[in-house]
Amino acid sequence: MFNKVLIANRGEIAVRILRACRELGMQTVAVYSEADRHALHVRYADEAYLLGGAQSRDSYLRGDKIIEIARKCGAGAIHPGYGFLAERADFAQACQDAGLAFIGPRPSAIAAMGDKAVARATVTRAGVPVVPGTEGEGSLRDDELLQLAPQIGFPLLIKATAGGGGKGMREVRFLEEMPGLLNAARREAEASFGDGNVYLEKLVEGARHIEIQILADEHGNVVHLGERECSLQRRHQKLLEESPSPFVGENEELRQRMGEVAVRAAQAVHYVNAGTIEFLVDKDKNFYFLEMNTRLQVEHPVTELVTGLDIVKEQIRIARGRHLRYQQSDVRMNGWAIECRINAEDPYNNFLPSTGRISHSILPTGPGVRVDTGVFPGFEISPYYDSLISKLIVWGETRAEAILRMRRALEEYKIVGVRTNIPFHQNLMDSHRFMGGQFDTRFVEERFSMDAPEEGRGSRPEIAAIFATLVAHRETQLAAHVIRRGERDTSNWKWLSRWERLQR
Amino acid sequence: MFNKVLIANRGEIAVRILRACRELGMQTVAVYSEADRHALHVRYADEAYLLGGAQSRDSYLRGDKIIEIARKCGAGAIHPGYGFLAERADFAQACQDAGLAFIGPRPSAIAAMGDKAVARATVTRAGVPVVPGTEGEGSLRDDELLQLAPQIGFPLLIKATAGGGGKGMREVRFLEEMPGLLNAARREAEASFGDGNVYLEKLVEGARHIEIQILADEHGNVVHLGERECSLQRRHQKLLEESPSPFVGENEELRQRMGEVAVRAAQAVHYVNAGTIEFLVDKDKNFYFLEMNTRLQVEHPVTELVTGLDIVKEQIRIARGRHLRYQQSDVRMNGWAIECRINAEDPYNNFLPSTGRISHSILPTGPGVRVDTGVFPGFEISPYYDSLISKLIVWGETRAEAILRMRRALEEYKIVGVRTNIPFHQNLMDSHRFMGGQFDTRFVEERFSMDAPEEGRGSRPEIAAIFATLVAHRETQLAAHVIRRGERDTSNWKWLSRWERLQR
Amino acid sequence: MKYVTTIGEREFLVEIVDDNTVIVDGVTFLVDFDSAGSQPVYSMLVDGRSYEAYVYPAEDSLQVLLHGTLYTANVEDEREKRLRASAGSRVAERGEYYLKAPMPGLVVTVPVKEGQAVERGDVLLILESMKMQNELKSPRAGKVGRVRVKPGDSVEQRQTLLSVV
Amino acid sequence: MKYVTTIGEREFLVEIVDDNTVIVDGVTFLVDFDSAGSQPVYSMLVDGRSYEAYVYPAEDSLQVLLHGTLYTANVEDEREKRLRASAGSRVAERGEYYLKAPMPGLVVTVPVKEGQAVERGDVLLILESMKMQNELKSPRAGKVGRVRVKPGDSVEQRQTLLSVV
Repeated sequence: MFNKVLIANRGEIAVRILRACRELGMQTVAVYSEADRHALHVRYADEAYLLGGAQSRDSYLRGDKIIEIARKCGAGAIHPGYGFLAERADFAQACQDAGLAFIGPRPSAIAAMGDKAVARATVTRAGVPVVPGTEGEGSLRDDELLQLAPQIGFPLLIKATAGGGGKGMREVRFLEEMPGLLNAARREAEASFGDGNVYLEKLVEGARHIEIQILADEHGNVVHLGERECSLQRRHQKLLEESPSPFVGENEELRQRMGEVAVRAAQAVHYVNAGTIEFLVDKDKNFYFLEMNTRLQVEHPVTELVTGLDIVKEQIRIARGRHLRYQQSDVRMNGWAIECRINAEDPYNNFLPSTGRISHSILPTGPGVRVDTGVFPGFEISPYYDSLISKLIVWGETRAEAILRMRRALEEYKIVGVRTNIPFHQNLMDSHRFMGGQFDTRFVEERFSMDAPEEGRGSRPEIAAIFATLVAHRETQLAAHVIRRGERDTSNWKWLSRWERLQR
Repeated sequence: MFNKVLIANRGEIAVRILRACRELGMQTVAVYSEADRHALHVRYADEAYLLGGAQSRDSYLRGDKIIEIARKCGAGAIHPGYGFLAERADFAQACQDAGLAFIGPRPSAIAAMGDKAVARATVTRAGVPVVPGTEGEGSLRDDELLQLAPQIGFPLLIKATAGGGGKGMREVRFLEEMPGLLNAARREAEASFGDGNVYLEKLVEGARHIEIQILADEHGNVVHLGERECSLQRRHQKLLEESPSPFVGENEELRQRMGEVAVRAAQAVHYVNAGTIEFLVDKDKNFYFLEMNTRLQVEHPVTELVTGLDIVKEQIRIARGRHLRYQQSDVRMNGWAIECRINAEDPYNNFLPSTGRISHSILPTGPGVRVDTGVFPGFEISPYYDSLISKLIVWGETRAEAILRMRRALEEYKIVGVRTNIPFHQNLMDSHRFMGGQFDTRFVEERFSMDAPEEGRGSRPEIAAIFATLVAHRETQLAAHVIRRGERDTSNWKWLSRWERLQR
Repeated sequence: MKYVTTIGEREFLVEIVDDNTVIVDGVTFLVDFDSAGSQPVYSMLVDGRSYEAYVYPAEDSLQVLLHGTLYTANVEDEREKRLRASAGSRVAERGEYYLKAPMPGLVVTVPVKEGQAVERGDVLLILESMKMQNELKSPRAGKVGRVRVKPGDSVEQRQTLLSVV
Repeated sequence: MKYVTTIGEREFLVEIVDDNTVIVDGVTFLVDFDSAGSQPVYSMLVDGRSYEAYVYPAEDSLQVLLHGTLYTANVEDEREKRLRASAGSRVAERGEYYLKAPMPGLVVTVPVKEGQAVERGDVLLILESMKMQNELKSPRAGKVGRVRVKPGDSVEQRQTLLSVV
């Protein structure tokens, strides 16, 4: 039985997993790239080993090196987190071959679900409904895909076979733009997952993205932990998740039906460990299997807060061969949880990523607030990895309480050094459609704007004018002061004190 | 019905109350002293008004000014927090006279319970057992107290009649030292509460300090929210609290019996709002009423984490005249919570308070961790107020999980700029007696040492030696570098760059 | 000291009387203004109301991020304002616009050519950074000037990529 | 560079070979040492093990706070150590001890008088700060020298209060 775990990841999820290991009394091993020497996961781990250069392909994607380190330092298990090597069946297999426990599903399940086309075929056989798309072989050539596209119908989606998280995904409105978009999607998929294969899928309009978390042990027990609402996305990147879904709401029958279908999908590939079945749900509450994420999800905390379970600890227990501690009837959802993904990107400038050193930060704290992060004041947000700075998660007795709590937490959260999407979330929390639970996967892109706050939000231009004028006034005064001294070289204050000494 | 609340306090508790108000959609008003212009409670409130100088008597104890501000700005209620004016019946009365809701009990209940001697007499009549002490009139003179002391027996405690939190408390071992200690206790009581009256109480040896949280509405409903274990104290200051108590543990019958007695004590004074009944519990599980705190306690969060209730929100609902939303049978304790009080004091130097500017901080975050704090990087810890920087609170499914989680949270928590008692808590978490739940109110002072870590804790002198040597080496190198240049005036780096420019 | 501060269509006449007094359009406010621990975060009490904002310097303006709303403010002192007024209308959107890399990254595509006419909002360049493909758009209509980079180039933050004339 | 570093009763011979190599008592360690964002917090990897510590300068020593344990370390370079050894035994606890205020506060009592003999641990002065009465104790036996403050005095941090000869 393993007692030392290597975490093959970085950022907030590496810290999250480290904490779970530590709280189970396990030794922890971090791996890091040259850009991450000062990252929290390196600082918090018991051991830390350098993988290589900042680029993922030189570090966090180097499965061979990671396995070598695990063997050398005596780690008995590897937790892959999400992204990087998390859904690579070959890596899971290599771990197994090296005698290391892979904290995740068996390689065969990753392979079956990882190839989205195979996944769809498999779950269809198990009686799970799927969205129309290019089933069968996953590695179709561009000419084949272009031929199949009109049969599926437009609009459709190009999706990365190995992918997830919106990477390598493109929306196609008509055939003519498809070759260029195929190119772009394959390039992004290659860069993100080392696999440029893509497939096509019908775009269900007005759809909601709702997913079911499942846990499965090695002894054939599978439970689901209810749903997560993930419809708030931009460019197919999730921005905000909640549990329960306001769309499922009090409809316990729908929740259980989706849960049962999810369990069936997991069983179809003899799934073990934590996983997520993503569904598209249309206005009439028909739901379609979208894909299975055979790993821990970014948004797992919302499920933790409403079920009271620690999913990462459950993952480790399962990997140690334990039986699930819960039957389906023991799983109860209590209250409401919302997660905002805080990204280093500027919502006022086309959501462009923002890099730089975090010079100052005030975290929201207090009752019902959880922050999962890998950054701290002094940490450099580099362009090498994704822009997720932290996850701000709140719990409330009701959805209304959770929203009010999220509002105050967002207002409290201060990050200086990079621009963040906190104002985006603040606007979202004030949006009447969000409050009413009236949104689909296109809401953010098509019906939400940062420029026109809805009525009811206090617009305060005169206060902003005072702020701006006082800041400008201060700078003018300071500049005038310095120019009067006739000196601008070297630091002003240093120079002034030196100048004053000379006058004595 | 009020919709704007003035918070007559500072620090973490002012922030805590502000958050509750904001999450209930209420307007918030902060008051502050000249030392607190940049405090979080001023920054987070909707409105903020200056009270006066840094000394409490010029600011946070100025009930008259606070009421005037509340009237002027249209606040309908005042929340007093803990300390300062929280247990002053005259202040509660003045609020009432000014037409302001006082978020706390009625003045009569504060008066009855606030004078510890009257309190003891009252609860005795209600059939609640009390510790032997000077009952009846609270304002005895020194000569009277000296006369009564031998009847109670030594060791005994001098306690402030108006007090709480260990302020104005002294332990007396024999009669001869009593006059001096009376003097000191009265002086401290006067400084802390503006009231120098004291009383005597038998010191129950080997006792545990266990308290029951109650909630009472204006309609006669009273529920208790289980117990808190508060035996870990130093100089009668609580340092760590947990809920449930490991001493009560699985003994549901004892818990319910203490709860019922607490409810009876509250009913004896027609108590309304949140309050706490403190008990001393001896080895044989006999329990004695110690005092009632007629206010929110510092340690209320541990009860919140195990019951899922938000005590401050309940206080506000009660003050708005609502019925309690829960009956006794609805209150369930789930899991285990521990709170460590993080104080600005040096555990390696006689716990002396430490003042200074917090230049850097990393908060522990992630699952099951809550931090309640009023400080942030850039904030100055001044000598004017108490040394509580923050409360670190964790929840776990079991006590063992909570301890492991607290350990990792303490290790993660970094505060630069002042010394803190974090190492004290780390040592406590590693102590076998703490882990085994084997401690009483004297444990910290008599059987715990920072100097002799228990076996099992990894002592790492060679690692410490490498750290020290590398830091010393760096400094030597830097100093040598500068001296070689023959210049020490002005900033080294500024100077060097200037020097280099001149050489070109 | 008197300033004219413009936010959107609105002009505010702001007079700074002393450290604690500001007159806005004839109304006097009691203010207490200070950096809140770390620039660019500022705390301000205005007649008792507590506000906190980020104030970022931008080209020729200040961006004020207040309670989740971004205001772009132009602050001019009264004298400047009068000078400018006498010199004619507001400065036209003229001159060359230089598209600079907002972050380090890899040039993926340059979908425009030198001399090509572009509209406001047209994509000028796609830059890969933080595992995302980021579209850099033209802030105004014009003609593409010199293109200084090509697909595959690594670029530094603030490096000039191309211009719009 | 060779140093002799003393912690409690133990002496470590620490040789700093280069930025990544340290030899302690003849055993070579691969180290990666750096400030962790903010002094005095340092991060160090030693043969892959990750440590974090506060290193505070104190009088003639460094205090290393590592995993909840405080180590007081004396670092001398080898040459200094040899010089000191040839000069005789360790420096005796001699000379005047100045009691300085560890924080700003109010003097409550001075329970000792000038010339009075005191033992190690005796209370020299009670200082009120942060609503607590703090006892300042003598670090060693001796006689009380000049007392520079009296009850009721407000004192600044580091102000000298009295001395023990």
